[in-house]
Amino acid sequence: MTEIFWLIPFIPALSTLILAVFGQKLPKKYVSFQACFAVFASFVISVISLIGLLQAGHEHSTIVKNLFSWIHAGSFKADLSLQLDPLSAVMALVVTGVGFLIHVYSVGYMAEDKGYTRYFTYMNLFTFAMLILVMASNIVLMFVGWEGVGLCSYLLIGFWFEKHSAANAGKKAFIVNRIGDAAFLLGIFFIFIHIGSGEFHAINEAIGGGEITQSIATLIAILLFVGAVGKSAQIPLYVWLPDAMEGPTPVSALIHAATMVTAGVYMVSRMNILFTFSISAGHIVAVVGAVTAVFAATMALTQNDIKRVLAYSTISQIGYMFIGCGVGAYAAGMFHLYTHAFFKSLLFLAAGSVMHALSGELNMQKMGGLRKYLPLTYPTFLIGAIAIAGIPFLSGFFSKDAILTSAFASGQYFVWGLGIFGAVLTAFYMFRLIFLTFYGKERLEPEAKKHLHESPPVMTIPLVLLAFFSVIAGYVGLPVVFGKNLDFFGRFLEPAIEHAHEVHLTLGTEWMLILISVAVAVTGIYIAWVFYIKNPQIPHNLVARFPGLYKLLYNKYYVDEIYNTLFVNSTIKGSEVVYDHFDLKVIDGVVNGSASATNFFGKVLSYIQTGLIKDYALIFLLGAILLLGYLLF
Amino acid sequence: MAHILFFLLAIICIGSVLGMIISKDQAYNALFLIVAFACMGGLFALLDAPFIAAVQIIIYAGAIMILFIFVVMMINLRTGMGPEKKKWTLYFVFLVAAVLIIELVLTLKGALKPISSVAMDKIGSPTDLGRLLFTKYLYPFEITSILIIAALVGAIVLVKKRDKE
Amino acid sequence: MIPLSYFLILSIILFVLGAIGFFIKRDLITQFMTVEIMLNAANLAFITFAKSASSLDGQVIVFFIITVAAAEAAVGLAIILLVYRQKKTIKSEDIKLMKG
Amino acid sequence: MNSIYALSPVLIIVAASLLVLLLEVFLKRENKNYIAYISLIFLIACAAVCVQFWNKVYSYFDGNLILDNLSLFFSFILILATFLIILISMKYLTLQDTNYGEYYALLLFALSGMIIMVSSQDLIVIFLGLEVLSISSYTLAGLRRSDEKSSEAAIKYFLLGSFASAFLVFGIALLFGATQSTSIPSIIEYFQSESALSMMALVGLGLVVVGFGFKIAVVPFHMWTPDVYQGAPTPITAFFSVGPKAVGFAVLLRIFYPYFREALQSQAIFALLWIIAVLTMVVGNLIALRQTNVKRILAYSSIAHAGYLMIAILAGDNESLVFYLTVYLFMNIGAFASVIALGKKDHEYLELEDYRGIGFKYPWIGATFSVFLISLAGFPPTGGFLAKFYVFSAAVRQGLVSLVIIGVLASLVSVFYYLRIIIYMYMKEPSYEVEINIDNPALFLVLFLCLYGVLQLGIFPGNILVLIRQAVSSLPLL
Amino acid sequence: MNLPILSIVTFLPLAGAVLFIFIGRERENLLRYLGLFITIITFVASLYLYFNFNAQTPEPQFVEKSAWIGYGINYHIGIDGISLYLVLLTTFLMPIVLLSSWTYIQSRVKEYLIFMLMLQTGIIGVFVALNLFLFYVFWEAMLIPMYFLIGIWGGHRKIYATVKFVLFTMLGSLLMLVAIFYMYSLFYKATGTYSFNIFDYHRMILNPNVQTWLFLAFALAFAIKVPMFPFHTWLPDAHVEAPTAGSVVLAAVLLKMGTYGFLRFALPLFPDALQKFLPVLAVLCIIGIIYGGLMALIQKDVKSLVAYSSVSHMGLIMLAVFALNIEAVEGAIYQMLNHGLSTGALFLCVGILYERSHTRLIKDFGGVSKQMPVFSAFFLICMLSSVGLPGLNGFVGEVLCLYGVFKTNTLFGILGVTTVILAAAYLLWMFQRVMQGPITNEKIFSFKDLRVREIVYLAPIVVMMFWMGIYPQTFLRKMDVSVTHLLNQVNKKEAIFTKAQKEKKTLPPSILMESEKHTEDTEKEEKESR
Repeated sequence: MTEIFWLIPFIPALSTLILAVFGQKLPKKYVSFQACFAVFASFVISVISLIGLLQAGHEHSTIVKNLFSWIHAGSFKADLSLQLDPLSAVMALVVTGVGFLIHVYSVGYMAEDKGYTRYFTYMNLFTFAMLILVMASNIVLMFVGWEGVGLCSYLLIGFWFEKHSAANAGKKAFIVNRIGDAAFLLGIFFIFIHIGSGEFHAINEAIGGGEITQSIATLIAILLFVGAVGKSAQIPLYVWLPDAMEGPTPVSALIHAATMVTAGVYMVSRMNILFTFSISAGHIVAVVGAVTAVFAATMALTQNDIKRVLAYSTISQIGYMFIGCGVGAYAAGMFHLYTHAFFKSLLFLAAGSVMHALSGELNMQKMGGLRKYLPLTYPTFLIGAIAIAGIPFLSGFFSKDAILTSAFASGQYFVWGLGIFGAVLTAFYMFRLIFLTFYGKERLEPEAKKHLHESPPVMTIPLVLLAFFSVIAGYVGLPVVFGKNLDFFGRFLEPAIEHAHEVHLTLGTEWMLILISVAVAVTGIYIAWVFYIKNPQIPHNLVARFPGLYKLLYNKYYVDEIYNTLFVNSTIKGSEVVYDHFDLKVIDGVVNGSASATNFFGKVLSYIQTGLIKDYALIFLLGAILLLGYLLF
Repeated sequence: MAHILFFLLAIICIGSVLGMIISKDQAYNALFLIVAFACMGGLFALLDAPFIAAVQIIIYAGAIMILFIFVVMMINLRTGMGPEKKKWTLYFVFLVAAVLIIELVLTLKGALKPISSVAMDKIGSPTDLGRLLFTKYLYPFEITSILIIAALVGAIVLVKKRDKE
Repeated sequence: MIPLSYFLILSIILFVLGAIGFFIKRDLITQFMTVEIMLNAANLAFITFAKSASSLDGQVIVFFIITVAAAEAAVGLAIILLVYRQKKTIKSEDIKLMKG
Repeated sequence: MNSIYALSPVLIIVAASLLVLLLEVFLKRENKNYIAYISLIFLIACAAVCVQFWNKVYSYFDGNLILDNLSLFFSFILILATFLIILISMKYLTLQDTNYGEYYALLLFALSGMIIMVSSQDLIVIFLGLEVLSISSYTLAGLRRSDEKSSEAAIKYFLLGSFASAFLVFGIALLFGATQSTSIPSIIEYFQSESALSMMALVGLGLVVVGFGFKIAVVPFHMWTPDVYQGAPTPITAFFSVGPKAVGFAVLLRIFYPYFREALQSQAIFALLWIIAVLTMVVGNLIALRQTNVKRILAYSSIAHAGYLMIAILAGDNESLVFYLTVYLFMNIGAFASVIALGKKDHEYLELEDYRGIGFKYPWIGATFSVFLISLAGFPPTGGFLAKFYVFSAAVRQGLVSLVIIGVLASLVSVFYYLRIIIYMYMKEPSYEVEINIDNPALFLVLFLCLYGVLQLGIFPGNILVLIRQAVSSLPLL
Repeated sequence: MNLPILSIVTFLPLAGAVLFIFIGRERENLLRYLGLFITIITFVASLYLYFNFNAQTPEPQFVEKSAWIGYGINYHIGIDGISLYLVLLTTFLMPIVLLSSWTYIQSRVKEYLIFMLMLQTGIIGVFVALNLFLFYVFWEAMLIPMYFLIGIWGGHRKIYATVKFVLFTMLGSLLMLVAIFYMYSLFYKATGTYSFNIFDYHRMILNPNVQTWLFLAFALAFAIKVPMFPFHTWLPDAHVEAPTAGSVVLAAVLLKMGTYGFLRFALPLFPDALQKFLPVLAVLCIIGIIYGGLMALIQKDVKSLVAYSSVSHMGLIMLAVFALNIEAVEGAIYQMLNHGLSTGALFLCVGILYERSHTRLIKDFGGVSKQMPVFSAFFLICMLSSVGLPGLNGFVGEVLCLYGVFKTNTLFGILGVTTVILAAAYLLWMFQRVMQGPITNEKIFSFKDLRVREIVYLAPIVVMMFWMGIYPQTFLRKMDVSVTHLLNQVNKKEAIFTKAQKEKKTLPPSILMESEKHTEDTEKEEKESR
């Protein structure tokens, strides 16, 4: 039954093809139906194959389906072959599941848009690419999906391309990603040269067999990680993600929260053997993740644009995932990825529903007191917030706790500390968001208030479902404190992820860590409550007190500006200078110069041709004289 | 004796050529030229080529120069034209002349057998020449006829008035 | 007896005089005359060589050359006349319609 | 076989010209064209006779007249050239009001002179032939008496020509002095036998080169060329650009071929010709860049081509030389024919400006002209390319690589001005109306023939090459 | 096989051109349809080549040989795995090109078509010629029609552009001609027989000192054609001024003649010199890649942007060629085809825009997608294929090239990878400024979306892009043997020469491999020369 798993990516692909070719002719209703159905179908198949895997058990938990040989040139071999193992199964499940819900949500959200068909075409295409990414059995094919999702995010961010900002954001996303991809490509080359194959199992065996040296492994790992950094918006390549919010909200939910941006995490876990093998690489990953987690969180503190806050929170959450991977707890990282997919997409969709209600308003300062108007959106949003804040018994709590615990266990206390600090900030800005949006007095634009309404069920139902998952999703991976081997998730992944170093902490320490994280979460929420409910002028005072810091945070540390001046503008200016003064003046100058020089000589010579007989005779005579002279001497 | 004659002729010849170059008036030029040719004839005679000498006198000094005179008269420019006035040209010309002469003279080194060894039997008598002309040089001789016709036709075509009907 | 080289040197001098005369004279007729001088110089050379080789060939050749000179004279003067009819001048400086 | 029969080619031509002169007197103006037809017939007859002699080597008047394949081939080329020239002249004469029967007569005289030159081994005979040619040429150049340029061309050509022939004669004199003879074989013999070359012989040879250098218009003895070409009646220009050049090279070939076959490349004379070749190619092409008058452009181009031909002389490869001359005949006459085609009553279009948009107004003329120009520039698949190809490859085989490099660079320069004409014809919009007299069947016949020749020689030169191989094989292989 | 299929493919267009001469210029549509018909027939005929191509042997196939002029000049054509695809590319693009200029060329249709067809024959001839003379003939003859195409139907500075194009190209090819002569004479000295046959020359191993100069001459000619970095300035001019069809052919096929030349001649004939100059050339390629990309970034004219992108892409291809390993060379050949398709397609798209707006300046556009959704889809795909997005053809070639380069020289590989970023940068930025954003220029509101004809000629290209991206084995399979053979040749000859070097101090200008006997046509030559 699991053999048909290879259909998973191709159903959306087929749907994409149909939509792309005939889309303009087809009726809206059918389009939406087909698009959603395609994703749903692959969801069903992924469920089936997941079950299949569960039954199969550990020994044969990896099924590879080689469809056809793709590139064969010399030693460079890459096939179009898919593989199903716990890791990819989980990812496929997330992608199709969350993807399906978001598709459904979009039916309502995009109902009025005239790019309706185009939208669903892109969405299906994305699903396809993402599934290829997660199910590829070799790294080249994975790169295909990797770039494919990049393309889709480019297309979907720039979906409303009439807006300069949107077009810009799309381009920025793609190019920044490309930087990562280039590194990824180099990594692939190194793998091919030193291992000779791109198949994951081959790579793993090679590393297991110690075919490559520590340093090479580190080099490869770092190159791949740079790719991941680009895709998963970590420092220093995170800049594209906030701008990516220019796209439709469901897109942000699916691509820029749930699935694509986490591809990096998936890739690292997929290559976990490599990353574990090279010690330093793991550290780098962890540190980058931790720093990003805090850094992004700080930027989220002061933003007023709902989606941007969520974007920064995404960045920081992915940072957590990388902490997990970095400290060798890939399962934890994947676990957080999995939970995060639910609650973050929930948050985005809810935010989208808020926007929908406020006819496109994004600025929190222009909201407030919405909870009575949005009876369904509010609670779901709240659930999402609680989940991400890490309040116990919701999914976010378990996953984040797992990560921090293993971080602590691995002895990287610095990383752990950062993680904790990040947790405070997370809780704070999430609830700042909640309070500013749903509490306090209304600061609505009058005509926005006029047609203020709860979203249609087609949008709210997905919200509810996601909210439900955000609550329960965590229970597949309970920490040891609740009893031995309740961590179904981790054990399920084991065949794909070899346990780097088993976490051995006393229960006491475990409890202590849990309490700490709970405490910080609560603290964060409390501070937010104080700031924005109890006496709302504190923020203003603070701003008045530390204007510099505020500006710095509000302008996101001016990173965009720095990048622009440092890389973009300097390149363009420089190229212009080179073009004007070197290409045109020097190179082309030489070319034209030689031509005009020839011409000039012609001119000079033509002066000799005076038209006077005597001169002609003279030349003749001189010619003769020289000739004779030459002969004589 | 012969030496004196030679140098006399040579000097007159060169002198008249120089005169021709210097003088303004074409008529004088023509006369100078006649003198030069005459001397040339004399030199030919010195070289045991009496017949050629005669031909030289008759054809050149006689026929060709008459042509020249005719044309000069026909054109009959009041203002003659001297040689170039510009200083540098003259210096330059002398330089050129000197160089050319030196070059050519240098070529003569050892080109000629000493005269003594030359047997003085052959005199360019009309009969001998005639025989040569009609035996060895028959073909060129024929060609000259073509040459002359061509010249004739050419001259006529060029100068005859256009027939306007 | 006179060394033949004298004659040759004379012919050379005449030849060169003719050549430079062609250059420094400024009217067509005289320029043409100088050419005749050059031809004659050549004749002299021929005859001298004939003498040295004690063969008559040289003299015959001279005969031909004189013919050529005559022919050239005929055509040449005709052309000069033609030019004069059109331009009313025989200054060779004035003959420069075409140049460059 | 008696010598009269051997003389027949020349005799036929001369007879033709005399007949033409008579007819000129009796025929009325309107049917002067018959003169042309008659001369054409005679030409064909002459060609037929030449064919008779093929592959049999005759020598008369102890070598003054030889009828070997080379001379026959050249005579054939020259007859063909004259044939084409007469065809392109017919209409031209009436249009440009130059209609003399003497025109044809003189043309034929010139031809006879050339035939004499190519079919002789004696410098004196060659000189006389040259004079026949020159005297007729001087006259022909001046035949457009309505046009000052024409007479100017005549006088320039005449004065400088006679100046040059004076040098030639003096050179012959020196050679004669050194070798006691004027026949090329004995001179060559002298050069090969004499251990210590006498300066006089060498200088004599140099002066002979000067004299012929004038005829074939190599730098620095080329100065007359552009003016004369521009001033002379266009068909005559075409004639000058082909006939005398071919003859001059034929003679140089006879003089130098054995000379260089002896690998006397150390000889000063060789270096001399080397320099001359380079100068000719460079100067010719460079000055041509500046010209705006098509006839002048073609004049300079002909100088440049003389340079390429010098390369062939230096390489001592007659086959390529002769082949080049053959191709050159077709493409150059073709080019001039195209120029003539662009003329109307009493006016010729000779300035580049006149050529704007011609290519589309008169597609056939434009196309053929372009083909000839492309061939002159040396693009495949035209004869021009193959000709250059042979010459250059022969030169490289003789180790003249540097010379060839200069050559190709020079021809690169030449491409510019050839294509410039095409630019005017096709890529510029006409600024004013250009009306031409289109009804000129003879001319179009010539255009077609030359086009055919250029392409045939460019694509399937096989048969011609065989003939040429036979022609040069008749030379003494020393 | 009895039917001279290769000659048919080569000369059918020329025959068409000749036929056209006799058709009245006013019957434009007849001419157009006829031209299209001829090119399509040619394409079909060339398909026959593909299907009957035997991938097992490196020997040239469909060989036709017949004595022509003599002196080693024979009519000798054939194709191997390297030239096969270039021929196919040419025949495939020609009908498309004609369709693209269906309405664009309104004046002088007859001449236009004649020149196009002549051009096609010239190009195909270059790829199929196995006789150096024949090769050179086509190589040069091809210039003439191109000269007219740019010069007559070009833009404002057409004359400057076309003259520059011709002279620049000729400079190189003339020096190459001298080199050819030199080899010709060397072969003659070595064997006493004339031959221009490439395989005869392959048997001839040249003294490194001789090789140096010959190689430089050849390399210059090809480098100008490619064009490699310092010789590239003719390209933007030619592209900008040429009519759309001209640019397409120029970019898609003409440039390939340079790379093909390197593969066919420079590599196997002068391996030692190649080794000597490899670093320099590679550096030039790297410069070309980065420099071209940067220049493309800031072009104001879409066409010159694409032109500079070609400089960058061709730089990568050349770099791969010089990597001299199978991945790289196959990648290079594959990338030639990709570049042909994608750049050609880009030029077609620019042409479509130009037909509507009569401008090519980026600043005059903006928001075109809104008016022309279908077009924007096509444009997007073409652009992405040029960017090298996986799933499209560009990726396969690019990744192979880069991998191959990387394999030989890590540093160059790393530098080469920058193309991945740069290409994305300049193309996406261009796309954004032209197709996206608000509509600023009201002229754009009048734009109509693609006509059927335009879709018809864009569609096959896009299909090919996907095909070559998704199932490249179709094409790679038939290259393997030939490429391997080529590389063996390069290495083998080096080996032999080094052996000869060991044996004796002073080396003759050329050694002949005794192992193989004369090919029959040189024997024929011997008979002739006697």
